[in-house]
Amino acid sequence: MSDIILLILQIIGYIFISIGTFFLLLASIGLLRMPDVYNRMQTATKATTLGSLSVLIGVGLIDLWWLPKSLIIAAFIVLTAPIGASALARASYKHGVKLWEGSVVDKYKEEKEED
Amino acid sequence: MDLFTIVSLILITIMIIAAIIAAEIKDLLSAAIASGVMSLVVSILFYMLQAPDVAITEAAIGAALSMAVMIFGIKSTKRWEK
Amino acid sequence: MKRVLALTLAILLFIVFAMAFAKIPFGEKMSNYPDYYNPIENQTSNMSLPQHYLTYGKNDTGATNMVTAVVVDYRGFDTLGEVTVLFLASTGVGSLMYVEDKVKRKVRRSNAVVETGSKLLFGFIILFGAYIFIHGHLTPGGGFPGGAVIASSFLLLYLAYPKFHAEHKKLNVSESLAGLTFVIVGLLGLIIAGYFLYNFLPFGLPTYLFSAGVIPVIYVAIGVKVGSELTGIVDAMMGVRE
Amino acid sequence: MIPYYYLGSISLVVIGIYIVIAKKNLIKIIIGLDIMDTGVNLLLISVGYVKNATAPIENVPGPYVDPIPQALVLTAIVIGVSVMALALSIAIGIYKKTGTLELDEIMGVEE
Repeated sequence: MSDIILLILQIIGYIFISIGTFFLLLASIGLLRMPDVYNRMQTATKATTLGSLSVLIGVGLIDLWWLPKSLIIAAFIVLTAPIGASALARASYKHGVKLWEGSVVDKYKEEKEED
Repeated sequence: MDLFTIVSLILITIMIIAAIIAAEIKDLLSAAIASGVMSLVVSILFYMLQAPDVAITEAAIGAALSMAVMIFGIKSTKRWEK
Repeated sequence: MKRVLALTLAILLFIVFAMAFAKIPFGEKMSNYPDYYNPIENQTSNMSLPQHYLTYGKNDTGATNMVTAVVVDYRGFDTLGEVTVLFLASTGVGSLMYVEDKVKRKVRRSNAVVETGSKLLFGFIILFGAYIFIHGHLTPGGGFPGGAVIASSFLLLYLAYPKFHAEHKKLNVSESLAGLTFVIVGLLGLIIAGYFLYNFLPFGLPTYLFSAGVIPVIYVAIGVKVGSELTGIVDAMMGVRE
Repeated sequence: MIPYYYLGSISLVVIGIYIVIAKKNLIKIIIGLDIMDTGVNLLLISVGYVKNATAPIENVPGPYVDPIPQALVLTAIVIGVSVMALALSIAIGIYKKTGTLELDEIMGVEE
């Protein structure tokens, strides 16, 4: 009985890992295709966070001994990746990197005009 | 050619390229960041050479503290090399 | 002209170094010496030094991590000297970067995400650094990496909050107390057994947290010392900000 | 045939020596010293490596790598960063006094 449960967990884990690698592939394609810094940064953080999270959960499900460790690593990725991305994007905005012509929202500029 | 050889050859190539960039670029900030990249790659090499203690130390110091100290130094002097 | 000369010299040096290191084997097993009389073990032996450490280290020191055994126990006096070098360097940085007229530099506020996130992460990073140096005799790590991790957590606070300052008096007190602990443990060994840094506490069972005698005590002291010194260096290099 | 790890670390050392000789900017020279430091550390660790061995932590059986170079390098890295901070603070002091970081201009200002 427990063997069947372990097998099902393993299959679910492999599915998670394939989803994760798919998102990592999408992130790297986006890194090559996107037009400006901010779009590239969005693909490099959002898709990569989701991809590495599902890879970590998949590894934890395949070998249950690793589950607590991989959950802790996942929590730290969730905590740190957005902070670094926001700091980098803000720094490049303040440094004067131009937005792409097709972008529609510029919240920083609106905030400056309101002041 | 086993996996160890291939991975370490790739990492050593990245390391040497980062060191050459740090040597030749005129922007000192970029040179500091290139030397930080070199330290990070070297810490992975330490881990592959079965030295986990040294790898932890190099990752914490070479990639974070040393680069930060260098950037503070560049901030209070000039950024561009003549 | 100077560039060409330097490049030629560099290539020549590269060839000389490469010829010198071509004879040293990479990744081979540690070779034995010819038989010699070992006065400490009172028998003939053919072990090289690392083999001796790896064979007898667990019984000699009680530590599981042999790097820690070499750093703190076999070469403990060297480590005291190295910590002194570190102290001198951080004192030098502090005295050179000291400014009397306090030129204040303008710093922009960082945004809310960075501030909140670094406040959350700061405690976790300090906890990780403490874990590294408390378990230095069992798992990879020890005082030097742990101190570096603690200093990098303070660096995070310095970067996120423009007005943050670590209190110099507290840094001084923790640094001097840690140095004193190291020397006092060494002197206690001298009093009890006649050797500086003698391991006078009971070894306990290997792979348990309370084992290896004085090694964890000294490594915790080194961790606190390295952490406060590197934080002091970061603080001094940061300068006065407004 | 020289092992590739030795070649990599020797080239780091040589790049550092080249920077120290050819460049005139003080901070660039400090970066060169840092690169040299890293190269020497990598060389020491790779001399101590043993194939198919594990890290010298005796929870696991098996042959271990040489612990002595690791113990040397562990302290050398921490001392390296503090010495680098000392050198940088001296460079900042020189910049405050002379207003430049280029070596030949510093020699001209000094008189």
